[in-house]
Amino acid sequence: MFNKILIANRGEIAVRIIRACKEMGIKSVAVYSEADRYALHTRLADGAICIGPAKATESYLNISSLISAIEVIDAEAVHPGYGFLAESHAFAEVCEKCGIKFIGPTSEVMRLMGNKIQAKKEAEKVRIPVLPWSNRGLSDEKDAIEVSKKIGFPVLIKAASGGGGRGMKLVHTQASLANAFNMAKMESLSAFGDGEVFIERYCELPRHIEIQIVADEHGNVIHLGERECSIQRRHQKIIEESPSPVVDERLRDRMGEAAIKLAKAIGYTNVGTVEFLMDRERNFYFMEMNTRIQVEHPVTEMVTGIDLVKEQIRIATGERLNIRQKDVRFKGHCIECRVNAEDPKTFVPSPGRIKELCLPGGPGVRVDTAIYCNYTIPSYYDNLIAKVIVHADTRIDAIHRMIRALDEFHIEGVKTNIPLLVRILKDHDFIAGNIDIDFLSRFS
Amino acid sequence: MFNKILIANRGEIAVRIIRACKEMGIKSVAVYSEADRYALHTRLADGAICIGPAKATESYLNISSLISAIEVIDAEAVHPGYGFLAESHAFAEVCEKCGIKFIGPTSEVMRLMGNKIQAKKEAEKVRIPVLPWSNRGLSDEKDAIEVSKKIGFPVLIKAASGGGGRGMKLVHTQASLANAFNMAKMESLSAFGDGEVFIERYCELPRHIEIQIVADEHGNVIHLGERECSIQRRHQKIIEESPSPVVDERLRDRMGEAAIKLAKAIGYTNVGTVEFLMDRERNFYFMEMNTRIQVEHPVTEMVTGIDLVKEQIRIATGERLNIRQKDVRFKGHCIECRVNAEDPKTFVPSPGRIKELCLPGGPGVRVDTAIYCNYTIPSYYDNLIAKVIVHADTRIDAIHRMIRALDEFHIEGVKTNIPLLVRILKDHDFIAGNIDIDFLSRFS
Amino acid sequence: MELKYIRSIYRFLRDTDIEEIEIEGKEGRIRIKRALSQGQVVSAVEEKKAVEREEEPEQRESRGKNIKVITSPMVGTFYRAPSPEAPPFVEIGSVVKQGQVLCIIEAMKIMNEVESEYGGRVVSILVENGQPVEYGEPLFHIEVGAG
Amino acid sequence: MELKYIRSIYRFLRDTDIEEIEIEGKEGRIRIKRALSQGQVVSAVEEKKAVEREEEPEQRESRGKNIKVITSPMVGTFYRAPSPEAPPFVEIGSVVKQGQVLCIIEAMKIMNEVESEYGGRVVSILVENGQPVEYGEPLFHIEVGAG
Repeated sequence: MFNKILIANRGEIAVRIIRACKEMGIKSVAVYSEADRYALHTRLADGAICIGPAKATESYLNISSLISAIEVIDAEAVHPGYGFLAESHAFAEVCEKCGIKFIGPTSEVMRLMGNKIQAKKEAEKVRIPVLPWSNRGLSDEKDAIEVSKKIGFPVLIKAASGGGGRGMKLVHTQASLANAFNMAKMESLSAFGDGEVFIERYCELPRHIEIQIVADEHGNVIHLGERECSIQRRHQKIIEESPSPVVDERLRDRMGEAAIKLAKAIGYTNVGTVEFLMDRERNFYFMEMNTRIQVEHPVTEMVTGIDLVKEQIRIATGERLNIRQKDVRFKGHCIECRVNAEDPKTFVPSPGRIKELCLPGGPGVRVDTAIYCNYTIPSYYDNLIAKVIVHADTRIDAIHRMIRALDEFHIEGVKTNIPLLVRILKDHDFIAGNIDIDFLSRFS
Repeated sequence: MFNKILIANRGEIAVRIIRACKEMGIKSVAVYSEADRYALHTRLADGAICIGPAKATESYLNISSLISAIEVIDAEAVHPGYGFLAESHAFAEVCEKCGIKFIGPTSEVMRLMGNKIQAKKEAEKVRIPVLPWSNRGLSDEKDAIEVSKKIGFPVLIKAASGGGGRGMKLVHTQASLANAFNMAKMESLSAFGDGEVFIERYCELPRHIEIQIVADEHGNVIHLGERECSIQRRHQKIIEESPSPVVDERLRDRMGEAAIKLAKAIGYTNVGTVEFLMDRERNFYFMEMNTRIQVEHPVTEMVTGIDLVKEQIRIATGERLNIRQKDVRFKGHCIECRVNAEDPKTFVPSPGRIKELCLPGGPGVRVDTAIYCNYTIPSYYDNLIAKVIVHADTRIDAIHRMIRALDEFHIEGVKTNIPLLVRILKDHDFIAGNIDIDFLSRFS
Repeated sequence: MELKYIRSIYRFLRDTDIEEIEIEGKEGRIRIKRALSQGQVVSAVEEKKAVEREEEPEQRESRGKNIKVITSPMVGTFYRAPSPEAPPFVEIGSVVKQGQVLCIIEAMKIMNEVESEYGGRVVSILVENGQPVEYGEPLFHIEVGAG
Repeated sequence: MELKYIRSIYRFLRDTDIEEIEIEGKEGRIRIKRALSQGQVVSAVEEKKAVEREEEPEQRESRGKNIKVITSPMVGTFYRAPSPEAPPFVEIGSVVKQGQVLCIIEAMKIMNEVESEYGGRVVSILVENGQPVEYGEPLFHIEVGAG
């Protein structure tokens, strides 16, 4: 087991990792920017080291600062969390070269899955369904028009290095294709430093359903079921749950097997998520793979009883999985709501000092957060301030419990999206499980 | 189902009951004394009504105030919580007469079990083991000496209406018996208005192990396993856990069956706890029955997945149990620590304003509390300020998780017993499960 | 500015609850900020409640004149008359003696008479007939000595 | 404004609960802010850290004279000399020019020279040779213009 781990992140996920380390008897060292001197992760870790100024590019995204910090504090491993450098194969590669264990898959696998075109090709190789697509990166408009005609409109233009909806364009007619194609290329180049795009068929009103996998370094891979993450705002998930209202045991097995097949084919190690789109006929199509812990990982932890962050650390030390697929049990229903510091109507971020705080508690409620009363939320980073996670026997019980928990969540000094979350939870379609990724854009 | 419930209590248990009501769609009305105007239970309930001044005898213990409150707010039922009037058969009887549903057993059963002599007799009737005892209340010293000789020293003198160790005396020799007997009678009279005492054999270094039972109003009774509550200070439990390190499935079944037998014999309804002493050979002896929800009920909730407060309410509406004994599953290990506002060395209560507060969170941690940052803990009531409850796969994992959680519990403005709790959790004997009710008195 | 002067200001401050003071000189400007009791550093919710419950205009006004508040000694139902047919014990403007019955609070089917602690004139009745009242809830304002 | 005057004000403040003071002079303006018990909105942890990290005596003192602090531009290991055998770049009392190398911070096997932003005299060296430093950590005090 590791003696000391550096946590290359901040906020609730850094706190989450510190908690796992403490319970495992591993020393944790936090890194912080000058803006995070009084942040909870800085306070809770066994040690903390300032790595740069507030701006993320000069601190949490600064690879040489992080490596240097790891070296001076003499940590054996680094946990990247999610966001920041969590999917940077460059960072993982530097760690590998410096003899630091990066808690995640290899840099090679990260590079492969980081490119959506490569990832789709890998999925096709093992016959996982994908939406009809261009099968390659597209160089010019003509090429794009030819391909789109074959696929059939509407089509979606996507960035090869994409994520978070940037560089993505929906095109309904041939007339608007050329324009959209060039815009997507430009956006993609400026966002990811890579202008490569591809085209795939647009799926109407799909659900976003993902499979959690866990793979050790000895070739054992299991899946921990699905998470339904269709409630999104501009490609940012805000409510996640497990099980999905539309996935039964058989479908779960099929999706899980597909995810495992892909993971095995590419030599995946550590935890990861295979994302699928699902159409109204419950056909699922591989979308991409996230090579890190997800924001919504607690949803899976609550229904399976498996601590994913501890699994990550154990796997990284070379341990074998001690759970077999047939031992995985799914119990009850779990929902997670992401509480953001933002105006619930305009979605303008709302950083500032928290003057009053009362977090929800009691049975079946878990809160993962890095805020506290009198803490000032800095304006430099993400506006996720807390994840409220509830577990109950059934989906409707979980919904009632979540409404109760959000009702208790009392915060003064910053605005949050809690009123929006509560309205969604009370919505007739949401309660009936009639959701898709455009649910929120229709929601008034 | 009830439309509206009045909660005749304060603090964390009132909050706990409000949470259950909210999740069940029942309106909850809090009562508060003038000292509790800004208390969390007052804030969280759907309604709140002031019932008197700070002093408990004039507010939370004032039966006519409570009944009047129930009448004016038009509640159908009252939940007494624990403490205050929770075991007052007089209050339950007034409720019955006024047509208010008291959420608990009948006043008759409460009266019966409230008298330790009667309770022991009931247990003997159904052949549940009890320690050798006087078999009746004792009138004078001579009587006491005769009985003690038969039982054999050391003996314990106990109050018939006792609780919390008051009126209890340990006597090693005949010489000191008369004196102790008279003191016990006096103490007992002043504490409970009833001077009746009895004598039983003293059990050396026993464990306190109790069985949770759930009984509907149609004669169905199940048990939900045991709680080990041996870590006590002056008969006040401070750490509880389930399962007990010494109770295996067979012993659990036997103890559970004994508890069910007693409950059925006396016509018990709603949730209740049968307390046993266990000697070093793992023989168990009936001690008494608590006719209410216990402080430590979350321990059972976490290992069984059953919400005891919701069960209480459902049973009170006349519903049948929807769980059968064979469906009860025990999963993992749960520990509860009671965090008290007191000096960890002198145990002097430490009320006051909470200036800084950061409660533990994350996976497997539940906090039941009524405190918040900037809240002033009044000096009139109990000094229990939070229950930290953790669940994990094994006992040792639960201990590590609890240490981690208490380490995160940051509070400024009042002193707490957290340092003592952490020392106990790290104690070699505690970790080995070598505990008994005198553990803490030996602990330096 | 002499230290002596600052010292003298501070000596004055020490025995007060003044948290912040600004002085400007030449007879212009002064700003004093007091730290009021801990109860006032309370949450917005508390403040809101405090406003709702305690800062009612009638009460605030009552501080000016010699006006006393009669509060409910118990939880119950407020009745202005001994029976539905009978006239109310008092009306606004009634002059009452100390010990005179002002109303009835019914609790557990028992009628509890509430007597005036003061002699004076009833200037306001704060609760409607037949309404529930909580412990300590203001019922009447009496202008002491008036009438 | 003479240091002596500031010192006297500071000595006076030390024994009070004054948290903030503003003085303007020519007999105008004074502002005093006291730290009353519940006014301590800052967490104890923050205060502790603030004391530990920022209120070091050297630094506090440095405010009086024209003393500047050189901080570490990166995380790494602090070296006073270019190699173990070589003499240190500077010692206490050394007079340095702007742009002169003061030390090396090793990060990822790369030796990064830290240059003085000021000309003056080295009055203190705050880190031991070979010790890890974090971003922004004070390394040297330079008395500007001195020497």
